[in-house]
Amino acid sequence: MKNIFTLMILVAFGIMIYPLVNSFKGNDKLPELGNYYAQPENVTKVNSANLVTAVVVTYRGLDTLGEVSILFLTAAIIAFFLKKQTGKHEVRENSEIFTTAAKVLFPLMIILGVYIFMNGHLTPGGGFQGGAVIASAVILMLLAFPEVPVNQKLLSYMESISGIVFVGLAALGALIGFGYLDNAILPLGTFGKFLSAGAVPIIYSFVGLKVGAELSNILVEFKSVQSNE
Amino acid sequence: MEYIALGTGMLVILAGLWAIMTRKNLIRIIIGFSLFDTGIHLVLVAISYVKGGTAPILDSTVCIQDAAQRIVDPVPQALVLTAIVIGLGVTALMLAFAMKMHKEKGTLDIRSFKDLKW
Amino acid sequence: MISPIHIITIGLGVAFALGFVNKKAKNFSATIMLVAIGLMGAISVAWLTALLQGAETVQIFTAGFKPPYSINLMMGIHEAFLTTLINVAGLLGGLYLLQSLKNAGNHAIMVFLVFIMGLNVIIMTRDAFNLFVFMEVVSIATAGLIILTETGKSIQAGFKYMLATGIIAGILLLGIIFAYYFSGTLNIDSLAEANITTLKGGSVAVLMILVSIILELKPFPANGWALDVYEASNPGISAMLSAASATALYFVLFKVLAIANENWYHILTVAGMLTFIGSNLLGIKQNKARRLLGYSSVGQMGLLMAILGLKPILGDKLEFIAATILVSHYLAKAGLFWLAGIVENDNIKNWSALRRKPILLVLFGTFLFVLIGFPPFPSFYGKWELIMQLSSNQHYYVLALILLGSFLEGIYLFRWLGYAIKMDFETLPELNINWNKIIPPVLFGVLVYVAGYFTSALVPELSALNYIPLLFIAGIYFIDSLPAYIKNTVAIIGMSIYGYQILPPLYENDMLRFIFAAIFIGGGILTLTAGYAYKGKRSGFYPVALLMYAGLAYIIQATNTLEFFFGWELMTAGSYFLIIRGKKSMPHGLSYMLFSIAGAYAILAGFGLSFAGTGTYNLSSLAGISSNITIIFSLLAIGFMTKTASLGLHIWLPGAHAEAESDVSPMVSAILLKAGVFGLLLLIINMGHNTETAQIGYILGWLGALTALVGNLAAAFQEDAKRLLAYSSIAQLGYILFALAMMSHLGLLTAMYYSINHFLYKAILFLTIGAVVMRVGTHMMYKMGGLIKNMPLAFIAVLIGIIALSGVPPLSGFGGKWLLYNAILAKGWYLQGAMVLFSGIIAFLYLFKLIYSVFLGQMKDNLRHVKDISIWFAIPVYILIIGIMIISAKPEWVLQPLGDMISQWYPNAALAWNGGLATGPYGYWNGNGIMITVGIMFVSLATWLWMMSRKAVQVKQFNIVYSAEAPQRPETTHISYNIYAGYNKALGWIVAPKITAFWDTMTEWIHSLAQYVRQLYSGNGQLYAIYVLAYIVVVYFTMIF
Amino acid sequence: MDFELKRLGFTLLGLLIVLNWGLLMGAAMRKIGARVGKRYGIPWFQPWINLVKNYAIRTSLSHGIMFYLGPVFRLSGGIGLFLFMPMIIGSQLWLNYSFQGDLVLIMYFQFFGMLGMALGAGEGGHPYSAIGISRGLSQFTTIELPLTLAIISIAIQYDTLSIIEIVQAQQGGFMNWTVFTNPVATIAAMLSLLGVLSHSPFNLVIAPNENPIGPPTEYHGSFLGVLQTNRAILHVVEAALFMNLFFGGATNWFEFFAKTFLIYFWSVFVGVVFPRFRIEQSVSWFLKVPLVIGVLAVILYM
Repeated sequence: MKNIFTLMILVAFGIMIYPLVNSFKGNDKLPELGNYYAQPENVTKVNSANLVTAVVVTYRGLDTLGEVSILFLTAAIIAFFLKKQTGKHEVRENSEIFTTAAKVLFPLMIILGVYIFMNGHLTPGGGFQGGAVIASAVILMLLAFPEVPVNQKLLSYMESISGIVFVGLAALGALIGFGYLDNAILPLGTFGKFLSAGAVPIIYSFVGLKVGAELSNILVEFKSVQSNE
Repeated sequence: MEYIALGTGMLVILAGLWAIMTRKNLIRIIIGFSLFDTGIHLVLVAISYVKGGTAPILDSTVCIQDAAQRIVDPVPQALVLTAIVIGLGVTALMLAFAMKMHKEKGTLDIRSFKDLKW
Repeated sequence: MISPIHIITIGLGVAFALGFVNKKAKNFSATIMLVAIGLMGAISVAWLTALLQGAETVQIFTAGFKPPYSINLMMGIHEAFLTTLINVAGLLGGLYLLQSLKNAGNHAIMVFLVFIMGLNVIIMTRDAFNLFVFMEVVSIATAGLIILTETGKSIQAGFKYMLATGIIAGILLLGIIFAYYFSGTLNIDSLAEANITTLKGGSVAVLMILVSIILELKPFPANGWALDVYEASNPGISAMLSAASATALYFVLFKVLAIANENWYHILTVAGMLTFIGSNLLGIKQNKARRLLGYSSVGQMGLLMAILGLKPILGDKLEFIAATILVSHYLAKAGLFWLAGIVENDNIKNWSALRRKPILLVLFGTFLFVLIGFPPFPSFYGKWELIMQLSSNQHYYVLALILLGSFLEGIYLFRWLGYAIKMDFETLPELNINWNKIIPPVLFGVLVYVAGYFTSALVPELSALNYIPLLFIAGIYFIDSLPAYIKNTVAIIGMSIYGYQILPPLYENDMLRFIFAAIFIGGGILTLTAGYAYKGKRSGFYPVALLMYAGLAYIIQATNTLEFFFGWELMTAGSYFLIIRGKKSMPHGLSYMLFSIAGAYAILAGFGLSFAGTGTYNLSSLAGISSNITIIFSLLAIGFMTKTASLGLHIWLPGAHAEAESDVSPMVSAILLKAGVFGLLLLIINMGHNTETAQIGYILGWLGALTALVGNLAAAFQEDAKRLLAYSSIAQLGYILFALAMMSHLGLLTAMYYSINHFLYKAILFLTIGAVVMRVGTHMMYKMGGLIKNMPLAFIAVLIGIIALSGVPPLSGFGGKWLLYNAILAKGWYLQGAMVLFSGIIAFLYLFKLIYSVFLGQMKDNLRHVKDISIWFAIPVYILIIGIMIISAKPEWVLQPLGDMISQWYPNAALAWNGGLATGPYGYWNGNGIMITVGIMFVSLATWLWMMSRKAVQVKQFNIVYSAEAPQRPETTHISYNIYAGYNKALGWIVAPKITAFWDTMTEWIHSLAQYVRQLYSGNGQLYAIYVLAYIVVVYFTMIF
Repeated sequence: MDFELKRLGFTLLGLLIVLNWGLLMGAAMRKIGARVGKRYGIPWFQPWINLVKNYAIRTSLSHGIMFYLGPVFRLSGGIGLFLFMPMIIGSQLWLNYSFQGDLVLIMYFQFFGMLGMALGAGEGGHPYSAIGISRGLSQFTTIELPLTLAIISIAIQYDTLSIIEIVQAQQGGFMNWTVFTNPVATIAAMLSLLGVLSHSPFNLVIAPNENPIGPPTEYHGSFLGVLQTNRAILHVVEAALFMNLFFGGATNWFEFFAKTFLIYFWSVFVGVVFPRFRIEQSVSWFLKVPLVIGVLAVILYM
């Protein structure tokens, strides 16, 4: 009975969103905003080959700051929420293949992650993606070597430093550039080269570090409360 | 192509909502929530598509001068990145809550968490 | 000037930097957090000051690009004001939460800081998606803060919160995406220009955006999750959510509303009103303090939402109205939640624990009065302006609903206040108060008065208001720890000075107001004199008593409706506290307050309609009303009649007057009730001159007559002396209503004369009986008896009082009867008149019962050694007796000027004076002559009988003719209990408590309704999610149909 | 001043006449009542004997100051009514002090004595006094209602509340009397009169059962004498009031005696025919028939 009621609501919701689908015609050309960002004179103002990165780090850099805050919050909340968990967790012995592979893969994954976020302004990827890859490396290690303690202090320092650098660079934009998060506080460099897009690669690198550290932290916290009871 | 993405996205949203509203297990509800989020991300991507466009990354294939004609909209792509991270954060928190709730009552049935009412 | 964007820099930077701080150095972290919030606050305050001094609104661009290409923030007057509010709340809230945050560790401190930062950004940002991101920041931070106290309940609440806000955020995101698709922009201002609501899909996108923001504001019934959060989280957090978050989200709605079309105003109004009424209704059934505050909070946000929806009609007044109500809610709700954290006990009945620290009780009362919208708080002005605008625009339904909702809110808030003031607190544990928990509520308590003062400065109609009395009251409050006699002296001196200042000019210019002012101030001084009889401190008595008198004085001096209403509400507040001071007064205080609020709302609505008709607040403009006369007159009359306790609206009075302290009863009976009379009189002299009001007058006449009959009959059947006098007051006010309703020269003269008389004799009787009660320790007359021997002073006072009341010549009451006869005959209201006169005769029953049962008959053994009444009661009583003697002997001294005064509005047709001889249209009367004749006769006869029986032997108490037996016990010999059994058998049906039963049934229904409706909130978080979705769907279908 | 003294003299003379006439009338009525009951009855001069005896009793007990003031109030009430009542129309000298107040004064001055008496008796401390008073007050409230209505009716009829003017309006033949011009009001008032004079069936207040009951229970000697004096005066004055209002007043003493006797006789006549009512019965009765008639009297003139 209650499900019928729920179904009715869902159907009604479907009817409600139908006009959205119905009036969707796709895009024949870039919308105004995207078009603006794609104009050559504007592209060179940011000088980032990856336009998505340009949007994420500069035009909509404030969103990214918020995004970083959300991850930061999540990590912080989970940290104080899941703390003080005692109780032994019995772990199964991992297979030799797994542990060896993990040892081999871990540095490679870290390097891949770093590569992804450092080249975020040139190639697909960026801070979040790179950070996620780093975190995957961490989870791999956590699964492979559950007994090995993780240096959470290091993670948290990394997190803090990256965060402060991000905010600092953003503020610097407002102080010496044309606005908060202005990437032109550093030389814009040559388009398409590694050293281009001003502060973007630096910001994105620190975002990557921060995301990596935070996600790892969350995972470590989750793991730490695993217990048998 | 974009129609399929949009339609799928909407259907995934509805599926997610159905799970949220009818499943009794906290974990399933959270999965429903994730589905709901994912559906929205799909819709975002669908909207960013420009017919015949390519990724908004300027390199040797897409040069800076004709970028405006050849790329898809970078804006929703930036938005979806943000949205994904937010979704991740919320999901992680919900899972943490679910863990604690399970610890408290030894069940994951949402109907047994009615200590607060009226 | 520091750019506002650095609020983010500071907030986030410090939050990130806290990661470096050693986990053990919690004090350091907490201090850093407070400093950071302080800096953020400093930025907003600096901007607020600059903007107030005329600086331009600034746009803050990011990334060096102009909007809509990049995200921009704005710092205008709204933003500066609201971020200031949020940062102040954040600073004090952080201070308040210091221990909890420190216990939870550095991470919690970071979360709190980011939470405050996020709220700032929500307010400043002009980008839709950025708004979404920071709303999510706040939402996640909130989820974290909810579980600051890691109880099972708070975790459940947190999960429900996340589930509901997760869905809401998803819908919001969908809306934003599609809004982007249809408009090509994410900037709110450009979105507004794009006007996508014209598209079918576009309107759905807008709906999704707006409805999710509405849902964030917790509309009824899709707000179960929010209530759980308010209930289960740390009160310090609830305070933040209710004050800071709600404020920010409200501004979001304000901001985003720009993208909507006209239809949305209706939706907002409906959703808001539904929430306001729904939550306040459910609040009535609630006994848990924090959840109750949650209901109230949600209700207030509903009201604010509705106000936003009324934007098209409120026009440029919207900001004033919304700001005042928002600020009031912000200060009061934060303060109340903070108090909830101090009390720690969640049962509202146990809030009497506040009495362990009286300052807390004062704060509590202040905050509740702020919520209800009493002066001098900002919400008062906001509500006033709102009602005025609504009625000018003929939005009567909304007006009525707002008043209804406010009334429902009043029910539970004042019940709660009653518990706090009256319930036993000895058994409750001591409060555990830290300095950091007490500072925030105290500061907000002070701020709310300051805010009230500054708000009133914005209202031109109040520019003439004299704040000195209010300051004087505040001064009295600060010397509350001194002994009562000092405060009494200060109060009397203060009132005398005030009277000396206002009375002479009134005497010159306005006799009508002079008479009432003389009753209020003169009566006030006399009744205060009795206060010397009290030992100790009498904590809290003087501020509230003076508050009532100040309100009365304001009413007298008011020249416009706002000033009048201001005074009216102050008077109500003061008298409420006076009444509830009595030992068993809790229920009576509540019913007094509820009738008063309802009456005040009727007055408010009436003034609103009159403003709509005349466009001015001027009191004299009432005379110029040409439309809606019937309804305006009725509303105002009903409002005033709640104070005069006319039949149907009287049930609060007997208990309130009877249970009040001995010197308070005369204040609230002899003096306070005259405020209603003054109101009615104003109404009649201004609006009485037309056929429509004459018809209402006819009804009022019958009502007055019935009130007199029922009041007197009920008085005759009372056993409690003060209750008897209270019913007598109801009846006397019935006469006055009857006389006023005649709307003729003689009628008004009668009413005025009765008012003066009633003041004199009811003050005498209540003071004397009150003093007797203080001596004998009971109200029950059958437990007294024979006290004439011990209390001759009291006996003489009561004797004179009852003769004056009964209308027996030669004392002043007879003048009233004579005027009444003439007025009735001149008006032609014979049958009603006969009923009034009949009631007057019934008065003899209770007057005899009163004086006989207390002073005559058989003395009780336990009262053989009581002393006469306190000299401090005797002094005012005998001064009043002199007054009675003067107007009995020289009625022309009073009646002639009164007649001249009334002639301004109702020309004198037939009453002529020749010395002491009055000649009316029907008869004649010489008060002076009668006094002399009766006096001479009485004295000669008394002397003659004295001569004959001077050798009479004084016999013992039981020496009576008693069937050859000697009665042994005074209890069995003193016939007093149910003395009018025969009369009761014949006429008791008239006073069967049908009206009380009616109101009881109404109460019962409201409670049952609330009980039924609140089962919506089953506690199942999933159901709440369903409600959220259903709400969206319902809004959508309402929109398209 | 000369006139004032003369008025005082005539007034006192009138008082004396009224007192003796009241005593005589009281005796006559007792006699009539006894004869109807097949008893012999008292001698006609018995009231004077009673008075003299009571005033002469030397022993005297007092319960207190109010006990002593009660009879004073009572007699002041009776004499006061006499003072404010015009006795003989046509002579300035027999109008007493009625220039100081009108019918309203008379109506309310009736309570002066009642109230004082009630208080005096109350101090006596006898439970039967209190019972009697409570009954008396209860009954009196309802008695007054038809009377009030009748007075309103005639006030409308004559457009005045002045007794003198009402009487003057009735001059010039008995057909001008209110009893003929306004019979309904007269009936209502005459029914009230039965209660005012406290004869059976409305005499529960002082009903002599096996024990004495009523306000005078504790009074004796000179106190009782005062009360008896008052009773004589009061009955005549009440009858005079009805005479003035409904039966054309009196232009000379003979007419006064005749009319007051007949009015008084009316209550005795009813009293010997009907048995005594209980208090709630009498209250209900007055609020039925006489009330309806009274309302009718007002409505007819509205």
